[in-house]
Amino acid sequence: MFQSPVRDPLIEGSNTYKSITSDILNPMMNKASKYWYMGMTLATMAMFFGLFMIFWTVWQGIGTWGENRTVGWAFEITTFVWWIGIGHAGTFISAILLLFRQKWRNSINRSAEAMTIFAVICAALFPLIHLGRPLLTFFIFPYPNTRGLWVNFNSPLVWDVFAISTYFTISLVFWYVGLIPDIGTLRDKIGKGVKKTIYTFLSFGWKGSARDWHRHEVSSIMLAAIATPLVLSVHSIVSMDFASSIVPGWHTTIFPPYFVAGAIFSGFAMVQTLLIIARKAMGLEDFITKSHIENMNKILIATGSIVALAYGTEMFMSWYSGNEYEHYAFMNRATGPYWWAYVIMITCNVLSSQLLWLKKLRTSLVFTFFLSIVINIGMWFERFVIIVTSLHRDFLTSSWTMYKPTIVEYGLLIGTLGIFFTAFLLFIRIFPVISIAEVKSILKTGSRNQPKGDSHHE
Amino acid sequence: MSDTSYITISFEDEIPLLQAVRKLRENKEIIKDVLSPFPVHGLDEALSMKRTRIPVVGFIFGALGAVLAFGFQAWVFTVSYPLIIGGKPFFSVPTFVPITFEVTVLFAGLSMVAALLIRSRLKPEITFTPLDVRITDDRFVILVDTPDNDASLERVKSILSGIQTVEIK
Amino acid sequence: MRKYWKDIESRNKSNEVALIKATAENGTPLLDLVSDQNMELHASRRDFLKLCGFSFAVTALASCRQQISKAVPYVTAPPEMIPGEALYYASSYVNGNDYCSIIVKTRDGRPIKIEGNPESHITRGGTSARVQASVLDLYDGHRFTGPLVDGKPVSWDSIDTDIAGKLEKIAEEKGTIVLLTPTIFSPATEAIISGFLKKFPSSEWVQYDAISYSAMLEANKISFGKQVIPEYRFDKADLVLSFGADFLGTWLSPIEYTRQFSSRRIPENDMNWLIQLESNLSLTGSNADKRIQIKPSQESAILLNIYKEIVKSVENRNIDVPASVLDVSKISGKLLLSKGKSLVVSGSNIKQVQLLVNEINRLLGNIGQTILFNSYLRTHAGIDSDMDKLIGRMENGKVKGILIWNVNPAYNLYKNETFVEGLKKVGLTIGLSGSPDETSSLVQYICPDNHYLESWNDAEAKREYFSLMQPAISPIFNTRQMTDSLLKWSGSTLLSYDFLRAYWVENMMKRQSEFHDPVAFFDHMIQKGIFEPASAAEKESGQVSVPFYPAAVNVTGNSDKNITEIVLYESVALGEGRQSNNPWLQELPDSVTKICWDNFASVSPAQAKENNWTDGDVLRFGTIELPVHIQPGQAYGTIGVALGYGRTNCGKAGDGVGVNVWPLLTSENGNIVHRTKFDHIEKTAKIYLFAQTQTHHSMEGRALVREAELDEFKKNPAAGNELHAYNVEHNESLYKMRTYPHHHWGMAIDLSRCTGCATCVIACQAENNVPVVGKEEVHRVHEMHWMRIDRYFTGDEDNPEVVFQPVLCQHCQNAPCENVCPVAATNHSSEGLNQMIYNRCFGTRYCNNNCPYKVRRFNWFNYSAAGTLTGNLRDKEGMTGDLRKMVLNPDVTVRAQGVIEKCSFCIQRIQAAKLKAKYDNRALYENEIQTACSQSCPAQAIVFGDMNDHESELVKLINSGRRYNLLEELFTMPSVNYLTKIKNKIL
Amino acid sequence: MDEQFDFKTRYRNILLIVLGACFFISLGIILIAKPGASRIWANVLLNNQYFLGLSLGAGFFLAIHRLALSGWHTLIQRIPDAMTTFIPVAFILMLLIYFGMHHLYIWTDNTLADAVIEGKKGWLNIPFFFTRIVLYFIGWIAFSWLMRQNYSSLMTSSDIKYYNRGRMFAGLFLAFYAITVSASSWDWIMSLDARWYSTLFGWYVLIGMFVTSLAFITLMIWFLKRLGYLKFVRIDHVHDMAIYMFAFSIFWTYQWFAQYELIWYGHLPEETSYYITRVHHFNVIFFINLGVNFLVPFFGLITYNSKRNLNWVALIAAILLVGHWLDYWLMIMPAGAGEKATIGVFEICMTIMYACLFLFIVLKSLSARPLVVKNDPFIKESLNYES
Repeated sequence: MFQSPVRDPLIEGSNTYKSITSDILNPMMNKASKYWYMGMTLATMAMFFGLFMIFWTVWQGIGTWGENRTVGWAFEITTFVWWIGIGHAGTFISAILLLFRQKWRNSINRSAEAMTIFAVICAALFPLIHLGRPLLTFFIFPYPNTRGLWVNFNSPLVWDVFAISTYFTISLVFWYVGLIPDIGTLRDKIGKGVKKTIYTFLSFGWKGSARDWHRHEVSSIMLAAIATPLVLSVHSIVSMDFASSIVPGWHTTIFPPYFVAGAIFSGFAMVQTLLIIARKAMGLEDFITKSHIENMNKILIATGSIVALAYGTEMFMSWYSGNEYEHYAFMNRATGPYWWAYVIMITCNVLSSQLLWLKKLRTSLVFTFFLSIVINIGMWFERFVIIVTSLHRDFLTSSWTMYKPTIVEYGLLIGTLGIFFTAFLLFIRIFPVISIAEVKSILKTGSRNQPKGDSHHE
Repeated sequence: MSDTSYITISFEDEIPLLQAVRKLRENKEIIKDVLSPFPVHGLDEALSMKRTRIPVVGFIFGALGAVLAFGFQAWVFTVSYPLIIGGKPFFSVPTFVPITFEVTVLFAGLSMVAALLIRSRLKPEITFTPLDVRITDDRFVILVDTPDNDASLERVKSILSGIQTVEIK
Repeated sequence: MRKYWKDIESRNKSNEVALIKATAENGTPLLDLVSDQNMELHASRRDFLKLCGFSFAVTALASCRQQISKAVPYVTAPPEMIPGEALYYASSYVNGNDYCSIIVKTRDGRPIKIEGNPESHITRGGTSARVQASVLDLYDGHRFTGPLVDGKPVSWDSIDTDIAGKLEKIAEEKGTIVLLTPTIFSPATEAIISGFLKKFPSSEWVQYDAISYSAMLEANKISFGKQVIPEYRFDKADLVLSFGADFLGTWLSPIEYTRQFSSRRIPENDMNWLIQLESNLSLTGSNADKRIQIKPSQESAILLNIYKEIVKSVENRNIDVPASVLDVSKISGKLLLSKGKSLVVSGSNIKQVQLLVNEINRLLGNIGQTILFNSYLRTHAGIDSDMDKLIGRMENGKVKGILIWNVNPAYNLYKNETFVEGLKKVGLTIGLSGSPDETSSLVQYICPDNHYLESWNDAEAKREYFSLMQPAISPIFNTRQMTDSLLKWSGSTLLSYDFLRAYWVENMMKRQSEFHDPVAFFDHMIQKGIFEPASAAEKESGQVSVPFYPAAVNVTGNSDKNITEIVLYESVALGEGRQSNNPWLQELPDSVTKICWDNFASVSPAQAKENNWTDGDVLRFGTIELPVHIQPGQAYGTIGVALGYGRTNCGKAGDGVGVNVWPLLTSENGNIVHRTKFDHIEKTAKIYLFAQTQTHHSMEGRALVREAELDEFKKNPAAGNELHAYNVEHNESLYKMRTYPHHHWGMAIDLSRCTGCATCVIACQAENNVPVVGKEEVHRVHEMHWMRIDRYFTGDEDNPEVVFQPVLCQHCQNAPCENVCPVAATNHSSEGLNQMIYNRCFGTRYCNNNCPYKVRRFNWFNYSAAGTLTGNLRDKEGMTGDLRKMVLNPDVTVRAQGVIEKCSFCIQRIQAAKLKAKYDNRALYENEIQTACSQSCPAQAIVFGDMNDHESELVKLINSGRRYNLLEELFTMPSVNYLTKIKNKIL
Repeated sequence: MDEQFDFKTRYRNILLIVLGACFFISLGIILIAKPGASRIWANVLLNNQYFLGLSLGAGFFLAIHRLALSGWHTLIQRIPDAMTTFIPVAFILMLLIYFGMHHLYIWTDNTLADAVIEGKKGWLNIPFFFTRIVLYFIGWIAFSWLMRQNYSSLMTSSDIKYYNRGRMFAGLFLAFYAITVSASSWDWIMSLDARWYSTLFGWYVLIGMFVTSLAFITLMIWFLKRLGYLKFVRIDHVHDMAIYMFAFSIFWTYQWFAQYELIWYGHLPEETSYYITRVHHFNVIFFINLGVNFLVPFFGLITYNSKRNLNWVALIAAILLVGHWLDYWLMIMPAGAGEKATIGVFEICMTIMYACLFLFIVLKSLSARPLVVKNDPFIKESLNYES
């Protein structure tokens, strides 16, 4: 359908259906570069370091962390929320942008969804290992038992379990359904051998019939339609892990939408980080164009500004409320012993993202890459500030204390990064990072060498 | 492909494909199926395809999920094992909402995907022999359902004369 | 039927069975639990066996020897033991100079808890942290397990013959034999000792108190002709003026005084006034209405000036005295206003000071009113100079033999080196103490004494106030009561029990008319535990010797800045260090500093700023190095250091904790004074980390502890508590609130009465099996106490006021913790209790985050050996050792690693009482249920009860205008209520 | 292509007559029935907020579509464009509140000794209150004016630079709007319950506002098409409006729930006070509000076909307009008019009065220029738009 010439092209260079296929399937067809192997080694090393720390925590107890009487959650939940947040961009891109018919999403949604899945896996680790008795995790599920016990449906943590598992399942299914036609392509492109059999198996016998395409499209749209509120709900529920408490600095009604915005903010930052590397390393400049990066930067400004607005609102309300605990909690954030964390948070999230108003920076890959990392650091600190500074000085001054992380906690963060990148590196070698079919579907309308569209409505 | 009971018409591009489809249907040819590497825009209308009822399935199962989830929570808290928790009422609706919502979405989502796979007969298979390996790359194919004889082949050819096809057989 | 061992474990078990069978003669029901045929019937018992392991057998053995059946259980009759049901024995706690009349709770033959004996008119059911913790000393694996000669185990017979022979020999040679003990205030023991002295004419008896009051004794001899310490009646004094006497913490008889004092801290009745002049911020000082910081050297000058004023007005006689730094007119004015109803005390061990104090009291007519001599205190009789003399004679070889019992001069004598030297010159050295210490490691013969819970004895802490000590368990180890040894060596055939019984029948029976049959009498006495013949209330003569003018009082009130005065004090928990190997006491945070597992140099903020010392900097005084703790309220130019630390041979927990500062003590004309001077203190480069449980000391203007002054309170009972009304008005609920129709357990804590002595903390720990985590863990803010005393400083940093607030689980009706637990491991009972189901908890710690009171405790590591995983036990203090484990309360679950725990309002006691009431088919009596904390409190500041019982004391307190809830604006509706602290400002 | 709406005198007269009638009825009620000052002023405030919200929401609609380079809405953008012309009128109406301050806001009462309210004096005091009002309106009027000017220049010239400049204005409007709508809702509505606070409140109002505007735009499309205008607007455009109403009604519910649930859960008196009044005394309206603004659009617009039926969509839109009026009512009346607040003839008349005024101004400015901005670079996309 018709695209206004005002828009930037979604596909650069002169591409044909054939060239798209071969370009995108390139990594699956050829040997990996030495950079890939280097990356893989690093990632797996980090992963095993983390796995050891997990073992150590489970065996020795949570005491190996810096948490204490007063600060019951710190590093681990910070990292948990951080990962979950990152895991939101994927579905946002696939679902919400699909609903809003943002065609430019078509070449980035695949990798974003993959990222979502890996991020959620990393995140899900933490609620598990932060338990005092991780071997009893199954208590969280409402399974019938001889004592007739169920779980406490009043607890946000139970909502969390439902939310995250649902989110993971739906994202996975969504991602895979999208993959099927491309796996089909892969199946038909690849030579004989085990690989072929595997891809055949995974392709579910896709043949590209018009009816299948119709159902495929409709169900994708519908999945998008339900995934959209799902994204909102998941991080809202995560935010309620804090907001439904009565801890000053945690209990505030703005948390659900504010956390969602923050999640998308950090998620997009992570997508930027990955894609800017990927397009260079895998030579996909044609499909992941500057304007893709710019569009995502615009979303970064938007969400970044929402987050900033939320910071401001919270600050103002802490004063306006006339509640001494609220007021102190926020004063303590900015001026207390953890002021530095607050400064990092403000600089990285609010100030840096506002720079994107300048088109020059918005379209600079180097800057964007740098910024995306800064933002992810900032968002990690946002959660740290929220969690630690609120807990370490709450109601009874007698219980006030400080929190200091231990090597074990750092290890867990590094470990999940390892898991994440290991998974992502494997993914780009096994599946097409860009949805071939969807890119083809916008070749006509979205690329420079645009033939006359048949506008059959006139 | 001589044993096939239908004629296959292949194209390089979707525009002639659409023209061909319209033409064939004007001429009352029965189009068995159209195969393409990506969803061709406007093909649904051209084939005047009925809109799938997958969303309905999703709605029904979603509703089911909602009822189950809410019902279960309410039953647990009021009938099965009521516990005094934080002085809150046993039947505390606001706290039932999140889980109800999640289960609804889960049911709806999975049911729709299941429906898709079943209706389109998509399932893991060890072997698959495509009509033409290029269909998943850059080849568009129309399958016309006719007795396989030269007469009908000629008829189709004549219908599609002037439309840029790759091959008709 | 023949049994085959399956594995080592079952083999051991059958050993236990065998062992216990061996003592089956008296066939106590206990045996059924473990005999094979009943194993199945008593599955739970069998598990309990597993828990305790082999040593259970030992203890079980001990607990059912024949001897115990002579002990008569308190109240519960008939006396045989019912498995799984507690037995209570009345007894007395005597440790050095500490005394308390107690009731011992035993389960299955194991003493597991000490309660105060309400019958006693001295302690009146109160206890102290030390008393509460003493039960743990019983299970101290470091105790002597049997007689030793030169460190080698021998049999009692051989050691007896050996020693007896040697003693005879010395006696023949007219050589001196010295019996060195602390003050002995047990009539029976005194009799036994005199018997021993008779047997060996050349022998003599020296009483040595590490913390002595000899100056006071001597002064009283001069002033009143009686070398005794009078009975002080703080409850009769409207005005108490105390010079560094920490009578609520450590001075003389703190339990008694706390009870007396707090009985005058009820603003509804007439309150007393307490003025404290001191250098260290002591427990008493922190409860004072007016606290004035002075250097020790200024004390005498101030006293003289007060004396001057009083003489002027009483005898209108002018005397000139050196000027004092302090204007005393107000104080003396107040004193004169409350003649005969005031009390002046001083903690000083300088004779002249005590003379002055006596004189002031005399002039104020307090003698016979607040200071009584008939029922004088017998717990402190040691005279320091005696010890000096003894050492002298030891050094020049006069002393041939020495028997040392329960004193540790090699550690806590200020010139311990000389003592050790002297000891080398003594031929026969016999140690009678129950557990190794710095002294007993130097002697040749060790004849270990029983723990007091294993002993028969009596005590007369105050004249005519007798109490009995009976064993609640017979000796766990092969030890023998010290009096048994003495009897044996003095050729008597009697055992202490027989002697004691005979003694009482002979001396006590005639002093009562109720019983005429000796057996009935003695049984009754043991049941009651105390005997206070009517003559105690005999009229007070108040006769005083000639008035005198205290001439030579040295007043070296130096104001030299460089000279810093070191003030050495006893810590409330550890005192002179007798119980240093008690992990409970070591981990008990000091009420004022909140530091545990250490002593330190507490310096005033001003001085710290001057020398830029910060918390943890290590200072060097001569040879001793101590870390700095900046203590608001420490008098400028003084440094406070606690005695009783730096033990080197007391056991795993206590060795090497803190620094030994006894050598800093000095002697001033024969009396050991607890102070010294340093003109040069240097700061080392070292930094030291404290285990401190509270690091923020201000309330930041939050209405946590609500205070008012007495006059305000008189005008308006809700003074200082205005917020309460506001909150009650605004606390509206969005949904229907729950009600608890049957019982609704609640508590009231009167902040005016609470002195912050922290007895409740240990009581709770003992009752509820609260683990000990050790210094490192406390430093990492991982302490586990269910009950804590929050301490806040108000006012200015240099001279702050102090408020204490005991905080435990508030059992909120709208408990934030319950909402957020994903597995409903914490929820509410139908009786309004906030319950914690340990085996359902999997440790998300969300409840703790959401608890505004931060009273929940998480098992960060495997502290209790109850975890599922193995090889990860964190038990530095050996609390999970087989013997230490004996102290566990079987009614309370031992919590596993990774589980949250917290105060349960002693639900095990609630259930037990309800069950009993049900058996007797009656309603609960009022105050039938006591939580560990409320029962132990010597100040009676904590009241537990049923909020639905409108007659109850609790409800009366709740209805008072002083009542408020902690953080009530959060609408958590706690079941724990606080009553505002009312201070009586006068100056 | 360049069709123009003709604001016939007949319509003008109808509107003016109804307006007048309602005015006199309300006046009569005030004089005879004496509803009480606080109720009168609360009504003024309610309608100010409601109709100002309509026009601000319209501005928001334009701004986001501009920024997102959206094409489909190009054909209908004149409607929201016209709606923004009401803002200056709303300014004057809002200044009227000055005379009702003491009847509405308890914090204006200096005699009452309440520590919490005392603490807010720095923000809640009449001079600063009106300074803020002026600032808000200056911004809103200025930016919406700029956007409107930009359209008219797009009418005349096809130079793309105008379009891009328009995007800049949109950005400015959006930024200013996001902050000021929150702030103004704290000032005008939240401070009615002077002790109460909720950080989400501003965003909650913002979304409600947007849904209202969407509904009104939809209704206008229906209205204009019935009069035979907007020939090029096809069902696909309606479909998108329907999706919008559907989606944002759900989003509104989400915010409603987030605020209610967290306050219900935390159960802190200072927060629950707001809901206690509403749940305990205005129970019925409380749940009707939720039903009308969530259940109706949710089930009414969930199916594919229901979204593609203009009349049906218009009906839902109408219901939503009422629904969000109720929502504002719940926010304002219980605090403004006290516990005896009701919905009587007076309320209805006042609202109709405002409605006529609003319509009059909107239609007038709609008739001022062609209904289609023909030089909009996206016009072609919008013409060919299919959802």
